[in-house]
Amino acid sequence: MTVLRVIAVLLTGFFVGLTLEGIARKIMARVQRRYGPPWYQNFIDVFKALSKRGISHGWIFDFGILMALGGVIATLAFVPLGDLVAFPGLDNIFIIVYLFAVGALGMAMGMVGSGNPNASIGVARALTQMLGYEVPYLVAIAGVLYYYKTSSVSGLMMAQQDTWTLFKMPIGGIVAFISLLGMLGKKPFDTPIAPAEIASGPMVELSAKYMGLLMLMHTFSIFVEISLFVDIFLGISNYLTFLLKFTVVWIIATLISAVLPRFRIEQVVKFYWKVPLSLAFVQVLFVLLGWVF
Amino acid sequence: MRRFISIVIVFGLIMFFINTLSLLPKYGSVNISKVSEAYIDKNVNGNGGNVKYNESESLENGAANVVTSIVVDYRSFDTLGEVTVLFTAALGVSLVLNGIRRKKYGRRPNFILRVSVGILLPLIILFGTYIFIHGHLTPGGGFPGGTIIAAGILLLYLSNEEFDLSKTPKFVEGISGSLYIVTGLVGLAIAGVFLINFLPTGIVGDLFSAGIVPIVYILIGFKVGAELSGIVADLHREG
Amino acid sequence: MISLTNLILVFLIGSIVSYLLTKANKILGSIFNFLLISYALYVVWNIKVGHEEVLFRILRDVERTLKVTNLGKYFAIVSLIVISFVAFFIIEWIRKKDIKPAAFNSFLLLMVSGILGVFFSNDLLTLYIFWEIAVLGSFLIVPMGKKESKRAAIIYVVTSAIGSYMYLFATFSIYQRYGILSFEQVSQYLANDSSNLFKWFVILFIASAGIAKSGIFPLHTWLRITHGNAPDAFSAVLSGQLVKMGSYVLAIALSVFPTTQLFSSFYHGVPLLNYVLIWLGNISILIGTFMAIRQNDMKQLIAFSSIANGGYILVGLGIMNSIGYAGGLFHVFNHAIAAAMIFLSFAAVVYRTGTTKIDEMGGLIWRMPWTFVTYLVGIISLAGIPPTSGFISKWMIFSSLVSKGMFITLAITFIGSVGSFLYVFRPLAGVFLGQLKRKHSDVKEVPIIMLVPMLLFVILTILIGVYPKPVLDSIVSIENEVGIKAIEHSGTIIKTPLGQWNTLTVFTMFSVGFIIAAILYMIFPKGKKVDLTDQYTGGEYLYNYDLYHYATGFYRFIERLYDKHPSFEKLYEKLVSFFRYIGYFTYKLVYKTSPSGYVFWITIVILILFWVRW
Amino acid sequence: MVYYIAFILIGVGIYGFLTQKNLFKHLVSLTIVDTAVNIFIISLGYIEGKEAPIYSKYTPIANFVDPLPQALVLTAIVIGVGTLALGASLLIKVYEKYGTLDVEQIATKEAEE
Amino acid sequence: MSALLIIIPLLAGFLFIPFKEKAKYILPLVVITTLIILLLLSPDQTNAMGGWKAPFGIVLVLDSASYYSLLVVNIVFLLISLMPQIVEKGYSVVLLILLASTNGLVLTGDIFNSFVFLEITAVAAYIIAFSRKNPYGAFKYLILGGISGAFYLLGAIYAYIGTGSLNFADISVNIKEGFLPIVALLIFIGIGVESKIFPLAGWVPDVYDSGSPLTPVILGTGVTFTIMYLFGRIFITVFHGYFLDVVFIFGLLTIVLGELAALRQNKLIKALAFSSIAQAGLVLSTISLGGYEAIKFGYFHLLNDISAKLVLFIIAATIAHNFTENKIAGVSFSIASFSLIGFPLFAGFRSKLLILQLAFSKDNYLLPAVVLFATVIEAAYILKWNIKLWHSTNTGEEKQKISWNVNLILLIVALLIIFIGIFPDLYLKMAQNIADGLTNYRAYVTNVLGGM
Repeated sequence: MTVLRVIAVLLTGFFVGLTLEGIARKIMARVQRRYGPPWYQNFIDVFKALSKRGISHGWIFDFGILMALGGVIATLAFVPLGDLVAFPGLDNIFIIVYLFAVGALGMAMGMVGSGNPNASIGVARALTQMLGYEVPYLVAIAGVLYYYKTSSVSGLMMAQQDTWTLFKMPIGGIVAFISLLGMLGKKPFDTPIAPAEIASGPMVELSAKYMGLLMLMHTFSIFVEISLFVDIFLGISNYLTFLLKFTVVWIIATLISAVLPRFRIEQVVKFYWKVPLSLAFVQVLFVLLGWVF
Repeated sequence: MRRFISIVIVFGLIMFFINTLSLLPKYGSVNISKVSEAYIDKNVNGNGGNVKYNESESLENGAANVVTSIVVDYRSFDTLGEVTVLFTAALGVSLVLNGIRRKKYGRRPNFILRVSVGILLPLIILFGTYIFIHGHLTPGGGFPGGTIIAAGILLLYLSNEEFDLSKTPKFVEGISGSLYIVTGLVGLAIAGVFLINFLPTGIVGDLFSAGIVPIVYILIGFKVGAELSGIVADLHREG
Repeated sequence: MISLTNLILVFLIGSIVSYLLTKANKILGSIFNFLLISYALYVVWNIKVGHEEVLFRILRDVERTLKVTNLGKYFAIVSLIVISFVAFFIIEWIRKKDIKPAAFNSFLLLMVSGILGVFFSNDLLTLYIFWEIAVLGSFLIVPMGKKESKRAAIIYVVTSAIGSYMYLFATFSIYQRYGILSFEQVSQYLANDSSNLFKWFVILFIASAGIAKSGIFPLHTWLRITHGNAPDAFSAVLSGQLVKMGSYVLAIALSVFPTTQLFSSFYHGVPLLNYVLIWLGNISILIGTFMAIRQNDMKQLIAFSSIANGGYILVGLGIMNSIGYAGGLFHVFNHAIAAAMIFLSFAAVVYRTGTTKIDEMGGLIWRMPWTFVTYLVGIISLAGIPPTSGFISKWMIFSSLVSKGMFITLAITFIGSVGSFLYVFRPLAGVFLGQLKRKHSDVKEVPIIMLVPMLLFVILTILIGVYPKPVLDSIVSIENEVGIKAIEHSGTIIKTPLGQWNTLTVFTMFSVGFIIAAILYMIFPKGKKVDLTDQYTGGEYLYNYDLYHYATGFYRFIERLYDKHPSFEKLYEKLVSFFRYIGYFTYKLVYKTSPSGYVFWITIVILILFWVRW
Repeated sequence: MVYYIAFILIGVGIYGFLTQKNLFKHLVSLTIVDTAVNIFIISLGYIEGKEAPIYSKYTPIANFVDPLPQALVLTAIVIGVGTLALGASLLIKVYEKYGTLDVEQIATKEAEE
Repeated sequence: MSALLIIIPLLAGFLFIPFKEKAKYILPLVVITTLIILLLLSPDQTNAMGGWKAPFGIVLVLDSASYYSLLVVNIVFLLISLMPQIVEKGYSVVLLILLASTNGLVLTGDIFNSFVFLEITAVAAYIIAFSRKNPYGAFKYLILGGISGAFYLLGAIYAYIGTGSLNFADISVNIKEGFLPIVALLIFIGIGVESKIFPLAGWVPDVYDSGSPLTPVILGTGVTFTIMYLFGRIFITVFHGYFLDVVFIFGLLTIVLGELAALRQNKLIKALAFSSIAQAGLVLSTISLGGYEAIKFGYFHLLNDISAKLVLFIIAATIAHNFTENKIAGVSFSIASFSLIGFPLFAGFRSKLLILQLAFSKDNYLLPAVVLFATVIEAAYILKWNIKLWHSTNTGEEKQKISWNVNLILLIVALLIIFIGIFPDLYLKMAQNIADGLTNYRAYVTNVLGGM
C-alpha cells in the first residue's frame, strides 16, 4: 500500500512540478512583457537533455548526481501532500530537512568532483546561503513545533483545526516564506547559480543526461520545499486544495523573484541573520509568552 | 632620593633596637646569670666554692683567667667550631686565590724597614708565644697570640720581596688542629666524654695548672698563627 | 576473565614490554599493542555491571574501589573501540614514524591504563589518580609530532592541570566536609546538604575538569594546537577518545550527582547550573564552528569541530530530560567514531603527501579513493546527515531542545549543525576533489593494513546509523541507572513525545531513491569519459592546471564578515606574559640586585615584622 | 648609654650598605656591623665597679664582671675575621673578572653576558 | 659518643689540608665511617661536651628527630661523595668540613654553638659557591650570610639575657616572656636567609648557577635539609610554635613568587633554583600550619623534594642539553621532574596529596589554592624543560657523556622516587620520627636538663 502512495507522490511531484515551472516561465515572460515559451516547455527540455550523450568527469561525478537525485526522491517520499501521506507517523520535520541535505551534499560533491573551480565557488556559495536561510527557518518551525507539541508534518497540518498557522503566527509565516525563497534559489537569492559571475555555478560541467537528471532533482526539491511550507502554515487541505495552495504560493514566489536583482553572497548571509532571524526570535518569544492569535 | 630612603630605614632600624632596650637591664647594673656565676666560682659540678688566687687547689677547672676557662674548658666545643671557621676561611682563601708565584711590587722596601725587621721579628714572635703560653693566666690566649705571630710574618713579607712561606704553615696548621682533636679524643677514651679535662688542675695561678687548658691554647695559638700567615701568604701570591 | 586491577597492571607492565619489543622491531611492538588493547576491549565488553574491586588505600578511612557502572562501561567500550582501531592503523603507520617509535607505543599503553582506571573508578580520588596517569601518558606522546607540538604539549598539560586541580580542590573540600568520596555517598550527602553555595561550588569545580578536557569554552584554546600538531595517528586517539574523558566527568558532574534534584528548576525543569553549563556549550559550539570555517590546516579544522561537538555533548547532557541526555550520550559515540575516522583518513593523506595544508593538495580522490570514502562517511556522520549515526544524536538533541523550549540554544545548535556542513566540506573540496596537483600524481593508496580500520569504521557508522539498537540499549540502561526516564525505542523506531522516526525506513527510502536515479542513469546514453583537465575555461588557455583548483580561502566571503573576532589564545598569551612579567619584576628586584638590595630587603622585613608585632 | 652607641654603629653599617656603590665599602660596612654587635655584647656583660674576670694578685677573690659575653665575643670576632678574609679574596677575584668594583658597572657587564 | 659524628670528618679535614687533592679518595671512607657510627648509636642520648652538664656546658642531643635527620644528611653526603666527577679539584676538604658542620648543626643543643656551626656551614658554602668563576655571586652570598649571622648572634645574645643560659632546653623552659618576640624575629632573619624565604634569599639563583655541579647539589639538598631541621628544632621545640603564623605568610609568598620568577628563567639551573625556593616555601608553610601531622607531612614533602632535586641538579649542571646520548640520565630527569610536579605514580604526588588533605582538615583554604596554583605554573616550566631536553635538536656542542657511576646513582634515586610513590611508608616513618622528636619538647627538656 505504501508503495502505491510513494509512486503517487513521486508522479505528482514530477508532473505538477514541471508544469508549474513552465507556468513560472510564462509569468516571468509576461512580467517582462513578452509571451514566453509554452507551459509544457520544461517537459521538452528534460526529455531532450536525457536523450543526448554528454561528458562525465569520473565516477565521483556520476555518483554525486545519483546521490543527489536519490536523496531528493527519498525526501519527497516523506513529505505529506495534503492528506496523501506516504509514511504516516514517520514524517518528522527534521528528517525531511536533513534528508534534503543528503541531496545537497551529493550534488555539491559531484559538481566539485568535476574539477572546475567555478563549480567549487558555486558550491561554496550554495552552502553559505544554506547557512543563511536554514537557521531562521528552523527557529520559526521550532516555534510552531513547540506550540503544537508535535514534530510530524502531517500532525502539524492536522493541528490547524481552528485557523491556519499562518494567521496564528504571522511573523513565523513571513520568516518561513523568506527562507523559502532562499531555499528555492529564485532570483533574489540565486547567487550560487549566478550565470553572469560563475558560469551558472555548480552546473558548469553538466551536459545532457546529467543536466536532465539535475533538472529533475531541481523540480523535486522545489516541490518538497513548497509543500513543506504549505503543510505547516496553510491549514488542513485534502489533495486538491493542497495543489491549489501550492500553485498560489508558487506564483507569489515567482512574482517576487521576477522583479528583484541578485544579492551578493555576504549580503545574503547578513540579510538572513539580521532581519528573518530577529523576527524568528520575536515570534518564538511570543510563542513562549503565549501571545498567539 | 636613595640616600633619603636609606636614612629613613636606618632610623627605623635604630628605633627597633632602642625599643628592645626596655627589656634589657640598665647599662652597668646587669645581674650575673646563673651560668656565669658557676663559671666564676668554678662550681659547675658543685664542688667549687670560693676560689682564691694562689691558694685553692685542684678545682674542676683551675684556669686563673675565667674567660679562658669558659673559652677552652667549659665551652671548648665552641672553640673547636671556632677554629674550624678560621681553618675553612684559610682553606677558602687558598682555594680562591690559588696563586703560584710571589707577587713582586717592584720597589725595594726602604732601608729602615729591612733593618728594623731583623730586630723586631724575634721580639714579636717571643711576645706572641708568651701570650698564648700564658693564655690561662693573663688576658688573651691562643687567638691573639696566633695573630701576633702572623703580624710578624706579615712584617717579613713587607720587608723583602723574595720571602715566601713554603708549605710549612699548612703542615703546622694540620698537625696542631689534629692534636687538638686528639686531646679531646683522649678525654673521650679515658672518661667517655669528649674534651674532658683529664689532667690534674693544680693551683690556680701558676704556670702548670688547669689541666689541658694551656696545652689546648698553645695548640690553638700555633694553628691560628699558621692559618693567618697562610692567608697573608696567599694574599701575596699571584698568577 | 582477569579482574580490572590486573588489567590495569597488565597495561602498566605492558607499556614497558612494548617499549622493548618496539625497540627490537617496530611492527612487532605495534602488533603487541593492538592485541593487548583488543583483549582489553574483549574484557570490558563482557564485564558484568556492578562488579566491584578494592584497589589500594591512600587516605585513611576511604579505601579505593573500582566499580563497573553502565556509564563507565559505555564510555570504556567507545574509547577502546576507537583505540583498538587506531592501534591496528598504527601497525603500518609506525613504519614511517622515524622519531622514538618505541616511546610512542609504550606511552600509548600507559595512557590506556589511565583511561581504564578513569572509567571504572568509583570515587573522586581514584578518578583523579588515573586521570593524571592518562594525562601523563598523552602528554609524553604529543611532543613527538611537528615542531609546534612541543609548545602544544605544554599548553595541553597546563590547561588540563588547571581543570584537574580545581577538581582536586573540590574533592578535598568534599572529603573534609563529609569524610567520604565514593559517588553514591557523595550524591546522597549533597542531596540533603543545606548550603546551596557549597553545592554550586562543588559541582562547578568537578565539572571544570571535564570542561578543560573536552575543550569547552573557557579552556578550549589548547585543542587547536594539540590536535593540529600531535602525531597524526595519535590525534585520532586524542580527539576521538581523550576528549570523551572530559565528557565522562561532565556526565558524572551532571547526572551522577543529579543536578535536577539538587537545584530548583530554573527554566522549564532545567536547573540554573545546567543552564550555565549549556550556555558554555553554546559558546564553544559558536567558537568551534566559526573558527573551523576559517582554518586552512585540515587537522586544526577538525580540532575546532571537536570543540563544537564537545559543546553539543555538553548541551545534550545538560538538558537532563530522557531525550536530551540520550542524545548527548549517543553523540559521544558518534563524535568519537567520526572524529577518529576523519583523523585516520587525514593520517593516511599525510602518510602519502606529507602536508596537512588544504591548499597544497587537491584531487586526491583519483589516487586514494578508499581514504576518500572513509572521509566522506566520516563527514556525513559528523555533520549529522540521516543515513549515518550522526543524525540520530543530533535529532534527539533538537527534539529535546524544542520540547524544553530553549530556542536560543536551539538556534545555536542549528548554526552548529549547518555550519558543520560548511567546514567539513572545505577539506572534502580542497583535499580530495578538484584538480590533482602534478607533484601528487604518483601518490598511491595507503597500504591495506591502514585501510582496514578506516573501512571498519565506515561499516560501523552506517550499521549503527541504520540499526542503532545496541547503542540505544546501553543508553537506556545508563538512564535507568542514573534515574532519568529512559527513552523508548523498538527495533529501529525511536519514539519521543514530539514524534518518532524509523531509521530503517529512511535508509530503505534512500536506497530506493538511489536505485530510481540509477535506473534513470542507466536508461539514457552513457557520458563520454573525459580527462580531468578538459574543462570549460571560458575560452582562455591554461598551461598549469595546478592553479585551476579553488581551495585557498574557500569561504573567504564569510570569513570577511568576522575577521576581527576576539581570539582567546591571544588573551591567554597576554595572561601568561603578565605572570612572566611579575616573575621578571621579582627576579630583578629581589634576586638580581646588588648587595645593598639584599640588605634593603632584610631591613624591610625587620621593620614590617617590628611594625606588625608591636 | 653604650647600647645607644652600639645601635647607632649598626645603623651606620646598614646605611653604608644601602648607599655605597663600591663593593669594598660593603665589606667595610660588614665589619662595622660585626664590631657594633660585638660592642653591644660586651656592654651587656659590664657591671658597675666590678673587675675583669681574672684571678690575679690584684683580684684574688671573685669580684668580676660577667665573663660569658666576653668569651662569646672572642669567638664572634674570629668569625668576623674569617668572613672578612674570604670576602677580601673574593673581591680580588671580582676585580680580576670585571675590572671594577662598582656595582652598576658590574651589573651592566653581567647583563651583557 | 655522638660527638664522633662531628669529630671524624673534622679530623680528616685537618689532616688532609697539606695535600688537598688526595682528600678526594678518603671522602667516601669518612662518610661511611660516620654512617656506621650513627647506625651503632641508639637514638636517645645526650652528651655533654667536656663533661659539663646541661645549662652550663654545651650538650649534643641525639633524639629520634636528630637521629633520622643525620641519617638523611649523611646518606646525601654519601651519594655525593660517590660521585667524584662533580667535585672540583681540592674541594673534598671543604665537603668534609661541611659534613662536620651539618652534623654539628643537627646535634647541637646550644644556641651559640648552633651560631658557630651555622657560620662554618656558611663559610664552606661561600667557598663552594665560588667554585667556578662566580666570584660576584659568592661575594653577595657572603655579605648576606655575614649580616644574617650578625642578626642570629644578636638573637642568641637576647636569648642569653632573657634566660641566663645558652642552652636550647633552658631557653625553651624559662625565657622571660618579653624576650620571645625579639628573639624569634632575629633568629627568623638569621635562618630565613639560609632557608630561602622570599625576600631574604636573594643569593640562591646566582649561587646555584655557579657553573660547577657541586654547588647546587650539596647546597640544594644536604644543607637545605639541615637548615629546615634547625628551623623546626628552634621554632617548634624551643619557641613552642610561637612565630609560625608569620612564617606561614612568608612561606606562601615564597611559593608564589618563587614559581613566577622561575617561569621566566631561560637557564635550567636558575629555574631549578627557583623551584627549590618554592618547595622550601611550601615545606615551611606546611610546618607552620602547626600540629604533629603538619610537621610530619612537611618533612615528608621535604624528603621527596630533596631526592628529586638531587637528580635534577646533577643533570642540570652537567649536561644542560639534550638526552639523546645519555638516556638513563634523561629518564631519571623526567621521573624526578614528574615527582616534583606531583604526577600520581611518583613520590611528590603522595606528599602533595597529604599536605592538601591536612590543609583542608585545618580549614585553611588559602594554602591549597596557592599550592595548586603554584603546581600549575611549576608544571608549565618544568615540562617545558623536559620537552626541550628530550626533543632538542641542537646536538652541536660537545657530546658530554655522563660517567657510569653518576648514571647509576641517578637511576637508584629515580627508582627510589617511584618506590616511595607506591609504598610511601619508608619516608613517612622517617618524617614521623622527626616530627616526634620535634614536637614533644617536654621529653626534650627532661632529656637535656635531666629534670633539673
